[in-house]
Amino acid sequence: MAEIMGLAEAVAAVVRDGDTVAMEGFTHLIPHAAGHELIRQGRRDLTLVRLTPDVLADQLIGSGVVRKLVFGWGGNPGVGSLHRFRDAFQHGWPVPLELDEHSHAGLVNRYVAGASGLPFAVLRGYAGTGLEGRVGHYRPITCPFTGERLAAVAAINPDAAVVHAQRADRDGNVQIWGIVGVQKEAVLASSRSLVTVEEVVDRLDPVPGAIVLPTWAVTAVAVAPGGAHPSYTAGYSERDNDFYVAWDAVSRDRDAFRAWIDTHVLHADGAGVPA
Amino acid sequence: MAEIMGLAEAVAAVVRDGDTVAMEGFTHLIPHAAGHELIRQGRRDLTLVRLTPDVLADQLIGSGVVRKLVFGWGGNPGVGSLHRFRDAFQHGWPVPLELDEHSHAGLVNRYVAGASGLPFAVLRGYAGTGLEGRVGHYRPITCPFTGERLAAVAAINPDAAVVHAQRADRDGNVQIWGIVGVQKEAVLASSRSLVTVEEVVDRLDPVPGAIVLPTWAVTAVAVAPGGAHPSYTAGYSERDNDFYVAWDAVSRDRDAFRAWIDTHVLHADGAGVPA
Amino acid sequence: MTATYTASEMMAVAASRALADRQVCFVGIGLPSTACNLARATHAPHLVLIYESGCIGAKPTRLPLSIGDGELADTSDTVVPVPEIFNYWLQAGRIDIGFLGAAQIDRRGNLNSTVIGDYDHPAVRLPGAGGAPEIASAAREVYVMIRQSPRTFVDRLDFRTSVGFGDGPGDRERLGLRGGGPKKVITDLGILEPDPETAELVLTHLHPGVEVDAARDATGWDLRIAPDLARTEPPDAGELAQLRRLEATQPTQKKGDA
Amino acid sequence: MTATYTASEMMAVAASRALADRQVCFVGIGLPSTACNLARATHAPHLVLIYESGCIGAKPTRLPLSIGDGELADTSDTVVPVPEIFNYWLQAGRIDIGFLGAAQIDRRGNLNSTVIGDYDHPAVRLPGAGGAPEIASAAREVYVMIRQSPRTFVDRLDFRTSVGFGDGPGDRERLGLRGGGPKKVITDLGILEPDPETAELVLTHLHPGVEVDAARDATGWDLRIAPDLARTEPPDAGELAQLRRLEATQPTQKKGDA
Repeated sequence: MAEIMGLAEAVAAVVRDGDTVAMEGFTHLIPHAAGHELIRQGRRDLTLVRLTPDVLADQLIGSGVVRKLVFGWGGNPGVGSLHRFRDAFQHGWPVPLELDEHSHAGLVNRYVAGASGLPFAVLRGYAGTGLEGRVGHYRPITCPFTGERLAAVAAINPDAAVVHAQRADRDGNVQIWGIVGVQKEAVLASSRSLVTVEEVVDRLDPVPGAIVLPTWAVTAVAVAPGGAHPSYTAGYSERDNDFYVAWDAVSRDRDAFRAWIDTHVLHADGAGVPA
Repeated sequence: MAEIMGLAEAVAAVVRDGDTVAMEGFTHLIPHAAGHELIRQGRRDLTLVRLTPDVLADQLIGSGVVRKLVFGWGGNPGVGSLHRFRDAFQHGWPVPLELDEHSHAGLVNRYVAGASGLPFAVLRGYAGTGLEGRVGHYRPITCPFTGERLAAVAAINPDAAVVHAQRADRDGNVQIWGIVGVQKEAVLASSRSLVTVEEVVDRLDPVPGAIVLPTWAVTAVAVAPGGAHPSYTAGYSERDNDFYVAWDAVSRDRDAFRAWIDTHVLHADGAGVPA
Repeated sequence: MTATYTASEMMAVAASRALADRQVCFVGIGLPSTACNLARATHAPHLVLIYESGCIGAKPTRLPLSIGDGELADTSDTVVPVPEIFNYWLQAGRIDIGFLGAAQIDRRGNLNSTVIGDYDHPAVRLPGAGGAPEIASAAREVYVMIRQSPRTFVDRLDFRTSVGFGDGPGDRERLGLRGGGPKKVITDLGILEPDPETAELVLTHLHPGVEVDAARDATGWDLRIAPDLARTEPPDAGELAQLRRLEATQPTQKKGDA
Repeated sequence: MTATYTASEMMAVAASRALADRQVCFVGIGLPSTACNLARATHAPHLVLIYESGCIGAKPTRLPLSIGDGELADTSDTVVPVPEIFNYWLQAGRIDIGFLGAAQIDRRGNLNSTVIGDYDHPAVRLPGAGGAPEIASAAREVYVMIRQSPRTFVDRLDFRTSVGFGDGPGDRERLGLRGGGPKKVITDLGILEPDPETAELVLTHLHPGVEVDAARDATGWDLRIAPDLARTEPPDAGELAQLRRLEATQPTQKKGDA
């Protein structure tokens, strides 16, 4: 049964140094508050699994939290590239960054296999591309019925999944709606999970398009209002587009980046309010 | 784009003699009205694919519509066995019935593979059971990463899928809610599809738990109020439990069965009203 | 003074007692639903009921007539598509207790729900596998609820629909079955549990009023009896009252349906 | 009198015209979204927009800044999980037109969005594959929107992220790629289409004001020119008005973002 606890305690309970941590949210519900807590706690050596590394990933990488990135597409959409990501990968600052890249279809199906208790998934992909032969998570497989050659991708079972959702009830059942992404699969594929929520309510009233993660399938729940900012939470907040645009300049320079993290993360409380 | 048409026309357009037809609905939304139209039109030689053959399957089999049944579990839950199913299989009445049986997990994953454009799906199953070695849709497969032995099931791609849903809008977009079963997969795996609906509305207002099949993924829509009876349609009707109990006696005897079909199907209109 | 109760009621009560609060149960209709809802109404109010129709966390007030009853869906924490219930929730090992019934069971807890007689020309064609093989394969523990008679407790199954312990110790591992297999077989005569070393069902409890010979006579193999064979406690007044309240909610359900 | 318009606007208009009503399009942000929404606002009101965030049938009133914009979800016929959008909707061949961009393209329409330079020690690390390889593989037709220069139109890709026609005729079939591959490459200079026999991109249209030599100079291989090379019609007043109305809805979007 999911335990409702404070953000700092929840992060400490669910994520350990060296863990493989899935932090998902496809433009929507990106778990920034939890990510900032990882930075505040000085976590290290994480393998970050994220379909679409973005500003959050950039902040984690630039803060030295991440030693390996498992991903599909990395950038600041509509703005440009991720400067901290590039700096870590190309110059090893602040710590070297290893990459394990995928197509989105490949990585989502790794999550599906992981959530399904299977060691691999099958898809049409990888053939003829440069990732073929380069990545360990892909191998060819032959259909036992048709002889057709397809792609097998190894299941991914992270140690921890960290996601943001709209709300939970007092028993810890979690409700997510809007663009639900791959969060259900990430949580179900992982050994432990932390869900930050905008609020805890008495009852989860049904919402069109909502998915529910039963409390017994989640490890910890922590209240983090605005916990997706600058991403958004349908029904609660809007995407802070200006933030994403401004991030380009903030993150371009190591010192500017460190100053931003210092003000907005290290010396901020769990609500992201700078000291 | 789905065409909205009368039930008779829609059935004639979507289902042809000799077709493999998926008729799905897991206790809920079972497409009885469409099935009765198949009987009225004297369709023949169908391979009926249905996870849970039930009273509807019994009626189709007993009317000589079905020559082969692809299924997982066949019975009248809580009441007893299906007499027409047994009569056809064991005595060839009214026409011989071939069986291709599955576990539910096997058949649902065949639908998933079919809907996903893959020739097979992988699951944990079949090993050590009597179906191993007996059925053509299963073959063992080895995980290319772990060497683990798993089950592969061949994709199923029916010629037609026939399902019942709550409603469609005037463009033919279909909305289904409640126990959604495997209907989305069945429709997407099939070359053609017919969705019977309780009503056509101007707009599909969002409903918690609802799935939507876009009009361009459906072939035909036909209005059939009460089209699931004696099964039910969440939001529109209740399961007619008495009918299921009474079916045992009706179907036990060939003459009683034929008389029932004559009165309630052959001489009934599309609304199931006996002449 | 002992209350009178039926064999089915004893089975439901015995199964209910075997459930612990907060366990996650994969349930079919009939006695398993009765047992689980009795447990929910008594000592296990947070028992999680999952039905293969896609209902997760169902909390029915009436015993369901079918696994797709509207009330199951209406009271569930969530309803998911059927592929998801099998792939994410059962196969991935999230089920603590899986309930199964069958037409035949053998000494290793393997089950037949497919045919009596020859497969191609059976004496009786049974419903088939349904969800059973994967429940038998994946659930952490399987509880089988089945009447005990020479017709059901057979030396050799006519068809193996679902694997209990297969051909013996180590067979589940060899076949890659990740769940623990049948841990309790609850009958109208008593309770059997597997011997961990031989993977053979052993009679561990006799229900009140049932003697060992009756159990032996009802078994098509040389039934092993536990040295510390115990007596099932009869249903107490509270259990019976809750059970009968539940049964009254579904008058059309055949009593003793397993 | 000809209106003035930017090269990006010409690209958006050319792509919009290439779309037929009711086609199902898999769209990313930037020029593809602009083109699709322009088509929706002009000749293709029933165009179906699918975004890999899970939005099916999005009908935004503002150009989206991201593929997961709230308005995309709010206006969609339905929003599905990301595994489903890839497995049921893209992989199964339900997409008519898939839009792609890239950092590099070669004469066979293969694309690079992974690295400039060596893979392990690149000069520039690009975003990576994202949805592109499977869009390239599965869409019935792929439209590529990309600026044309010797930097982008290269003789040999530094990395092959997505397959166009691979190494030549028959290669898609050999690799098991079921979609038709790149059928139009829309650049700021003109339009290229594949020669069905050689699977090589051929310049079929030049935009107004662009001459053949400019296109040749902007291409890192010996660019083939169609014998019946045509001139793209410039944007008409109606197209431009709609396009600018759309662009005004999203002032923060970099103009000409591809």
